[in-house]
Amino acid sequence: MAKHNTPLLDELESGPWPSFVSDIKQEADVRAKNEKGIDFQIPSEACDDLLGLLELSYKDGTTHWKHGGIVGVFGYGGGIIGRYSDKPVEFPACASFHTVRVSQPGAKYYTTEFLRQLMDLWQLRGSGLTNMHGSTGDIVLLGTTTPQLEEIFYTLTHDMDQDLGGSGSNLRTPADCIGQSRCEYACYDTQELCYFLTMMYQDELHRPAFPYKFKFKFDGCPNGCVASMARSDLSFIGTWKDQIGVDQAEVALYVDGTNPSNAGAHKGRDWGAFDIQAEVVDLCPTDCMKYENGELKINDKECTRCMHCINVMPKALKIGKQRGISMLAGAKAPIVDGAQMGSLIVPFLPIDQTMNKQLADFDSEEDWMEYLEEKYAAFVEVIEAVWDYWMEEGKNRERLGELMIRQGLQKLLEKIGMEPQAVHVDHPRTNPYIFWKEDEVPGGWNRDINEYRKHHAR
Amino acid sequence: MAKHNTPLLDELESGPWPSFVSDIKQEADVRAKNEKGIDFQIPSEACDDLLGLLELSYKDGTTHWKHGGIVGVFGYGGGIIGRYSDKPVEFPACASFHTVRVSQPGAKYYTTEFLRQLMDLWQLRGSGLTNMHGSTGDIVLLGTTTPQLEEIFYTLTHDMDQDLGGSGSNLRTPADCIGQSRCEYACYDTQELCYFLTMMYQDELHRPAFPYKFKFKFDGCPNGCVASMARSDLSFIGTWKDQIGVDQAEVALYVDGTNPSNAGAHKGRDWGAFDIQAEVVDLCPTDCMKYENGELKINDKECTRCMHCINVMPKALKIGKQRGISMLAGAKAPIVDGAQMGSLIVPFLPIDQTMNKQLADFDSEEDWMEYLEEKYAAFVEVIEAVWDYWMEEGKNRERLGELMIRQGLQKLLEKIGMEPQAVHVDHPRTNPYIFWKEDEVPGGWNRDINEYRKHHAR
Amino acid sequence: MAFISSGYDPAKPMEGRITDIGPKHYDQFYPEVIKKNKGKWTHHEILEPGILVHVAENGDEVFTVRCGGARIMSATHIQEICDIADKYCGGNLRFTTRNNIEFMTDTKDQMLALKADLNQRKFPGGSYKFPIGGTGAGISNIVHTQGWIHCHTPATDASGTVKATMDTVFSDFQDMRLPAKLKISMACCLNMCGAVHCSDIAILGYHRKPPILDHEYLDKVCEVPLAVASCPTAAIKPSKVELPNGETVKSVAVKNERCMYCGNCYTMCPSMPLSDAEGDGIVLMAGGKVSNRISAPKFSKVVVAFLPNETPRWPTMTNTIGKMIEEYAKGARKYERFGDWTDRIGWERFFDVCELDFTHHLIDDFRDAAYQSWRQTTQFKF
Amino acid sequence: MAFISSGYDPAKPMEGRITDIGPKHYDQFYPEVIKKNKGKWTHHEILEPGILVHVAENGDEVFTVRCGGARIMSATHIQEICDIADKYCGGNLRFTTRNNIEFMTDTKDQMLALKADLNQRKFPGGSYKFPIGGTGAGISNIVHTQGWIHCHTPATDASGTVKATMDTVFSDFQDMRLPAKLKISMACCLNMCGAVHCSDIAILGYHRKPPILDHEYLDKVCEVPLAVASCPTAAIKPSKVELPNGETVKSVAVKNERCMYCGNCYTMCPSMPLSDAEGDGIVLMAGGKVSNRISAPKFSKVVVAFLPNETPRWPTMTNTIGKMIEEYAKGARKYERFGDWTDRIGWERFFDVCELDFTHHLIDDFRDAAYQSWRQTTQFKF
Ligand code: SRM
Ligand code: SRM
Ligand code: SRM
Ligand code: SRM
Ligand code: SF4
Ligand code: SF4
Ligand code: SF4
Ligand code: SF4
Ligand code: SF4
Ligand code: SF4
Ligand code: SF4
Ligand code: SF4
Repeated sequence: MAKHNTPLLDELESGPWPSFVSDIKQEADVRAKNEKGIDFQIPSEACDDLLGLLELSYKDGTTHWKHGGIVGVFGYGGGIIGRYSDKPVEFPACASFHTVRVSQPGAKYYTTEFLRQLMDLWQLRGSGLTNMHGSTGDIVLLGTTTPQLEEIFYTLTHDMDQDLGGSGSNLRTPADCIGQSRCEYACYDTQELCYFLTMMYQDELHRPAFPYKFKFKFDGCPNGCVASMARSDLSFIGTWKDQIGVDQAEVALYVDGTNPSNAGAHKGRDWGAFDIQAEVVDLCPTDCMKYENGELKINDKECTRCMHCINVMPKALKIGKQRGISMLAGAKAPIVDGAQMGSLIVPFLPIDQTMNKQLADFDSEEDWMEYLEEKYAAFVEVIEAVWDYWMEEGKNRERLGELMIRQGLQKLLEKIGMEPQAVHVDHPRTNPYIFWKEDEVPGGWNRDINEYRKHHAR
Repeated sequence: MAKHNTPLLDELESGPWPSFVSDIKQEADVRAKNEKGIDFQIPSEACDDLLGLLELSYKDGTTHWKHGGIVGVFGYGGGIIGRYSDKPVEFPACASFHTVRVSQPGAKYYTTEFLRQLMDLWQLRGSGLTNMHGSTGDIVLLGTTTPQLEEIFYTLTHDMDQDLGGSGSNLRTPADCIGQSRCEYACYDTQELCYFLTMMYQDELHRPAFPYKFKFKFDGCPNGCVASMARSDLSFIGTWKDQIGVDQAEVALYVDGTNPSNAGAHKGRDWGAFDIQAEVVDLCPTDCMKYENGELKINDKECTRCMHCINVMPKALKIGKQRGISMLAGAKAPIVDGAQMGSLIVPFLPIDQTMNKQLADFDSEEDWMEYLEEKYAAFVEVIEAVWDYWMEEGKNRERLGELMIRQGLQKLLEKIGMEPQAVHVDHPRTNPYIFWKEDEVPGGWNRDINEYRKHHAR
Repeated sequence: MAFISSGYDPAKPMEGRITDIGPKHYDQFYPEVIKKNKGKWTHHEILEPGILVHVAENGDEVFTVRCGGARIMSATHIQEICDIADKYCGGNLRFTTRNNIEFMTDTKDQMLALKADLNQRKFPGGSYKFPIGGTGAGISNIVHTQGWIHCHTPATDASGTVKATMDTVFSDFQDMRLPAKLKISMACCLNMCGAVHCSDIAILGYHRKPPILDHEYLDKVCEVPLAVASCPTAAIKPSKVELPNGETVKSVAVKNERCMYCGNCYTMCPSMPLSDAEGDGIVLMAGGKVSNRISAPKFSKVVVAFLPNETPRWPTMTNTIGKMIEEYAKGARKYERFGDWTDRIGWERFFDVCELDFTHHLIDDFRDAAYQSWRQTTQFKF
Repeated sequence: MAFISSGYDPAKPMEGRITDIGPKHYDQFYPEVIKKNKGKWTHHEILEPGILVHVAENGDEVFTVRCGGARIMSATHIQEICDIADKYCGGNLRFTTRNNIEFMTDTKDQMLALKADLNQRKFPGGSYKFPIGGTGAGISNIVHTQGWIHCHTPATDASGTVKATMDTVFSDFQDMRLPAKLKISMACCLNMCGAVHCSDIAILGYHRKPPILDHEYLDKVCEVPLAVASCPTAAIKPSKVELPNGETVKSVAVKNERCMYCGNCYTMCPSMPLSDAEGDGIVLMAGGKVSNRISAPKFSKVVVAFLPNETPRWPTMTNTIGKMIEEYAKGARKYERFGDWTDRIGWERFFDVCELDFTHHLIDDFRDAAYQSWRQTTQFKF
């Protein structure tokens, strides 16, 4: 029997989509029955009380959580979100209900072994509830008490070789798309770069030294499956500089209907026979393709690598071979100055296609990291220049994007040593309110009024 | 012999485009010779000295005109721009060189009689130099002295039945495109409406009562030949609500090349045979046309009346019959907050197609004006509501457009009693920073902290 | 309950402390077929909704079965996932960037067995535990946030609105009939942890009342200058307030008309709560995207200014979302994302066909840039 | 010179005073054929560059010959225009919104005679008095402003830059080989009386030095608060200044790095002049339009941040303009306006083909809205 009556929540048990209410009840039940005989380190009724508290919110239409207090593990400035309820008497088992952010692995691949270990820990020391995953990417362990924090951290680091993720004015846990591990569109190894930078900047991730939060995300190509352009202060998006590879024989198989368009993504409706002119050539945003006499021609010079044609005909068209990354900066949610997408700051940084060694090729992770430092030196340089600038000029709680708006994109470009180029803008400025630097203007700015008046009477 | 050596300016006498230097020299010469025996009321060497002063600017790269003093005619707050040179000793004949703005007639049609009379006056009392016309639209008489101002005004009003134009924080002289007088695209009588409002608001035009300048411009159709969308606080642009008239026989004559595309506007190059699909159907911004089996079909519901197809085939396609005006507000140059285009505030105000009486149909101009007041009552209402709002809320030197940005388009719409519609925006807001009015929110805004704390412990 | 030590000694926190070791290396977590073929995939096909096959240069195949996840997952549920992965997938699995679970196997037969197994697992309430779908031109899982289950600033619940919406669009989770992918996101307050600012359809929790001021405590728990500085519209001023007991305290005053209820002050100062049953509710946004395919990424636009919190199933909200999706399905062209469709037909037509009211709230009036969203052309549709 | 009275009596300014009578009624000025057919025109044709025929419902025709005008026109020149209009056009004429002169006649023969007459009228320096052209897909007259001939804030001359440019593009004034109309405007300072903010190509006078402060006089001739308030970037502060003579006066201080030389302070206060031979010069803008045809009106964009004032003929400026026009003529499609062309090929390609340098000055950094001009996509051309 459930501890609290939850008639409103119960209505969320029906319908086909997995019911979080059913799932929480399941965990409440497991805790109540405790068939495994766990010596729960936080109240066993945590899930029950959480449901009760949530039911109250469904009834009175407001949240019952208070501001997080400052809790955490020794020496870290992030990774834990403190949380207390404003109904501690009524729902004591979830009166304090902190979350632990656990740094997720690349592309969120897991072994069941790891997950089971983690869940055992969490049933022992927490509510048994999680978010798989938080929007930033972390494994979010939802609901524990302050005394458990160090214990959890200890077990994670000692027994599972696993660290916490980010929160606070830190680097947040970087996240990547599945990339080369299972995607033919990936222009670089998102897992490798994401992991390398995560390891490289462990200090920045755990100890707040920034004006505010900072996020990295890694998309293997412009399709943007980890939405880096929308959600990361620095986004790394794979692209290429040479030609799209065209296999005319496969093109023909699309044209004759053998290959399904867009790898079958549109199978749910009869859109009629595939029309390469209408579906590919005419939709190319740069109008740089031609289909003539059974041959598809691409004027790659004008192609902006939008991925459309490749997405439609993945068997026939292939990303280029001279690969690298476009870096965009400043994406963020709307608080406080309005939302931002990432703005292009580094159009293309090549990735050395000959540097393909994997961790397994090295004696130690340190050696491998050294190798990667060389491989990704150019990226590190940009990142650190961005940070230096932001830490110097950014106000408290000012995201990089807001600083960019306040001081201008050109300021950031200057600081990272990037020559301004037309590709940095959608279009040049429409207002002529140009700031010149004094040394760009012959004669400087300090002029003598008396000299001026010699030629211009008052 | 010219009074001053002007080697730099002399270089602007060659080349095919009419040389203003040659023309000023011509006038200088006329004044020097004075074959008509005019008793010049300002120094006869005005044009010479102007050339000398200008040559100096060409040499030293700066202007030699000072801030205008406050000069004008009695009772008017505009129409004259005072101007003094900062080289009065060297170039005494143009030491003071005020301009007189004369209200231009509709669409700038003239009789030679009027122009000659005006030029006689100006040779007598001014430099003999003009701008035909100023960028707002006025006849600009360039260069006279303070004592002449009242004299000029007297002659204009008494002998020529002609008033001054605007300057200062006034309504500026309204301007119109040629419209129905010679253009088949005109959706309303631009001259009539322009004249009517000019006469209606003579007081506003001559006596500063506004926070800053205010401009009206009248385009007969969306082609925008008087650029009202870019240059007027309120722009009036003709449009229609029903269907584009299609004459299929004429369409055929375009298709077979008999009628020149775009009325011959592209005759200077061989663009190949006319291709109705590529040149009309495919370029329609709403994709609402079809050309099939020799017939052109328009889905008028989706047409946004951009004029393209009509411009290309003026013999075949005609503006609709249910005509009216779109009003846009806020256009201005960049000082201080950046340039603005007009923003749509009144999508469509119909013009009664049965009210066609002309001045000649009435006994007096007053009767006609009364008739027009009825015809254009809805416009007057909008204009005055806009002004009331601007005069109430506008800061000193704040253009309407700037006020709109400061307080939001919806505020202006509210003040003119216009229901907000999706057509008022290009797209709805991207930020959710919505201001609610207190009375829209049940329970109001004033809440009791103690009541709140009953349900939410601190 | 007895305290069990992990080994940690509170008296000597630094002893044997391990820090800065980061996440586990991905290599340890790749399934075999992935490890072997990484970087060598040549193409893929979506066999049916939720089931993909990727083919490598050497002919190797990996079959992926994607299942919806509620994101709130219990340990018990995750243990069940592990059981499945052990049985069919050699003990590996992954989660997608939209919180779906992906089970991978390298043979078609395993995939078919897996599929059959997944389809029959249900919660007692009747919902699927592992619905298969979320691929191609359909609707995938909703990226979302904490809501009433864990956060202090939400204006609505996250998990509930998501469950109600996913139930409504469930057939499109298991189908691929739409013109293009349709991505839904949810965020329970303006902080937008769900990054709803660029989704095809976005559900956003929104307050509509200025903060309540807990004067008695404000200066004790907050730094007044920080609270003042936090306000993007400069609605907050420092002020002295006389309490009912006659004591005068330092506090703040809020100019209510300048407030747009962003809650940033509350984030800085717990004595300025905003939430209110009547004030709080839902804003719907639409037309955003993130991919660079054909068109550039776009922001979502506000299409419904407010819907009340109709717990537990938000029917007006789900109906509105359903209607928008139907109209999109009907009106858009193949490959056309939601926002590309609205841009093509014009937003006035969008409001028309979706039978949505356009109100003053939807006109941007936030700062200078607002101007760029107004209509600066005579082109519009009646 | 003896003072000649108009009849005005300075002692009694109100006596017989006539005010508020406005402009003359247009009816009085219409040519006969216009008056008769107003509102009844059915179509028109551009017969050749500068020559139009409009046809009325009843078959009436009006032939228009459009001639370039320098806009600065002397009374003598206007009298010559009147002579021509009397001879060929029944004493009527008009000016266009771009300061061209339009002579109208209702027969083709008159039109031909008129054309021959106009073509042979030249100034002694060799320039045409009445060049025929400016229609259709060509270049018309330049809308412009006062410059050094009459204004106190210009950073360049107007008439001179216009003459030099029109000489350069003259063949396109008399031809219609371009993809669409190409409109050039000129304004001699940021006030932009020429409304260059939405022209296909725009010439703009621009200062590059902050104001010089005439401390000794400033407080006497200006209102310090007005000067302070005038600055859009808040670069001006009130300040006390010690003059060389030891006297302390109220004045202002300017934070030079915050100044973008708009001259708005100088408009409010004559003791803050900006102009400087080395600082002043030309900004070139491009890609704007006003018509609603196909695409919405667009703002011009800054494409060249600065060119010095190379008097008297600004060769670098005219060459740059010439090059842009050639590339446009080569690259654009029929009916495609300049800005539609640049938007289609991408601005990076525009800078390429026009061989223009892109510099930091061209990136918008004015207020929040600047952000919207940056590139928020991975789509770009190498
Ligand atoms: C598994 C996942 C990556 C991951 O690391 O987890 C993924 C995987 C694939 N994406 Fe994606 N995308 C994934 C999230 C995204 C996102 C991010 C998001 O959903 O928040 C986006 C950007 C969304 C946006 O624009 O708003 C995204 C935009 C695309 C696109 C561009 C679609 C478009 O029309 O704009 C493609 C190309 C396509 O569909 O052909 C694409 C294509 C693909 C392909 C076909 C790539 C490949 O060859 O394997 C994968 C299967 C597609 C499918 O599900 O139909 N993927 N994809 C993510 C699955 C999320 C889910 O569970 O639903
Ligand atoms: C847990 C999580 C939501 C979720 O349910 O998944 C979350 C939860 C919170 N976010 Fe977030 N954010 C989470 C991802 C995001 C994202 C998405 C992302 O990272 O991709 C964003 C938008 C992207 C961005 O960074 O702009 C996001 C934008 C914010 C903001 C607004 C920041 C801004 O500059 O606009 C705040 C406000 C703040 O920092 O004070 C915020 C603040 C918060 C706080 C800490 C609110 C607070 O002050 O206490 C929330 C704690 C909730 C709780 O009780 O657990 N959270 N937050 C996400 C982190 C989980 C993880 O580590 O994986
Ligand atoms: C005479 C004049 C109106 C007046 O009241 O004086 C006028 C007259 C005509 N305009 Fe215009 N336009 C006139 C200034 C304009 C302007 C304003 C300006 O130049 O500053 C514009 C907006 C410019 C812009 O968008 O930047 C303008 C944009 C058009 C368009 C749209 C062109 C486009 O491709 O965007 C058309 C339609 C067309 O050309 O087919 C048009 C069409 C016409 C037509 C064909 C209308 C007609 O049926 O009579 C007239 C002859 C066109 C020609 O010259 O090729 N008129 N026209 C103006 C001549 C100025 C001059 O001397 O050059
Ligand atoms: C004469 C004229 C330029 C010309 O050569 O044609 C002109 C000349 C001046 N304008 Fe203008 N403006 C003229 C049309 C314009 C236009 C175009 C229009 O009206 O279509 C604009 C842009 C549209 C607009 O109103 O925004 C224009 C925007 C300005 C501004 C900037 C206003 C703004 O809000 O951005 C100023 C600055 C000011 O008001 O202090 C200005 C100020 C001035 C002053 C009064 C400068 C001053 O403070 O002394 C100039 C006097 C020059 C002189 O010595 O004669 N003038 N001015 C135009 C008026 C002639 C006429 O009446 O026909
Ligand atoms: S972003 Fe590109 S590389 Fe990464 S998973 Fe998506 S399609 Fe593949
Ligand atoms: S990737 Fe995009 S831009 Fe390039 S050819 Fe394909 S569709 Fe065109
Ligand atoms: S704006 Fe329209 S009506 Fe007026 S002249 Fe131009 S084309 Fe004709
Ligand atoms: S006026 Fe424009 S929108 Fe309308 S049918 Fe013609 S081309 Fe299309
Ligand atoms: S969106 Fe707001 S309420 Fe929801 S989790 Fe994030 S901070 Fe909390
Ligand atoms: S809710 Fe936002 S706008 Fe309102 S007072 Fe607080 S910070 Fe300011
Ligand atoms: S643009 Fe500037 S300098 Fe030129 S006339 Fe106008 S105010 Fe004077
Ligand atoms: S020129 Fe403009 S920016 Fe510079 S101080 Fe003066 S008003 Fe300010």
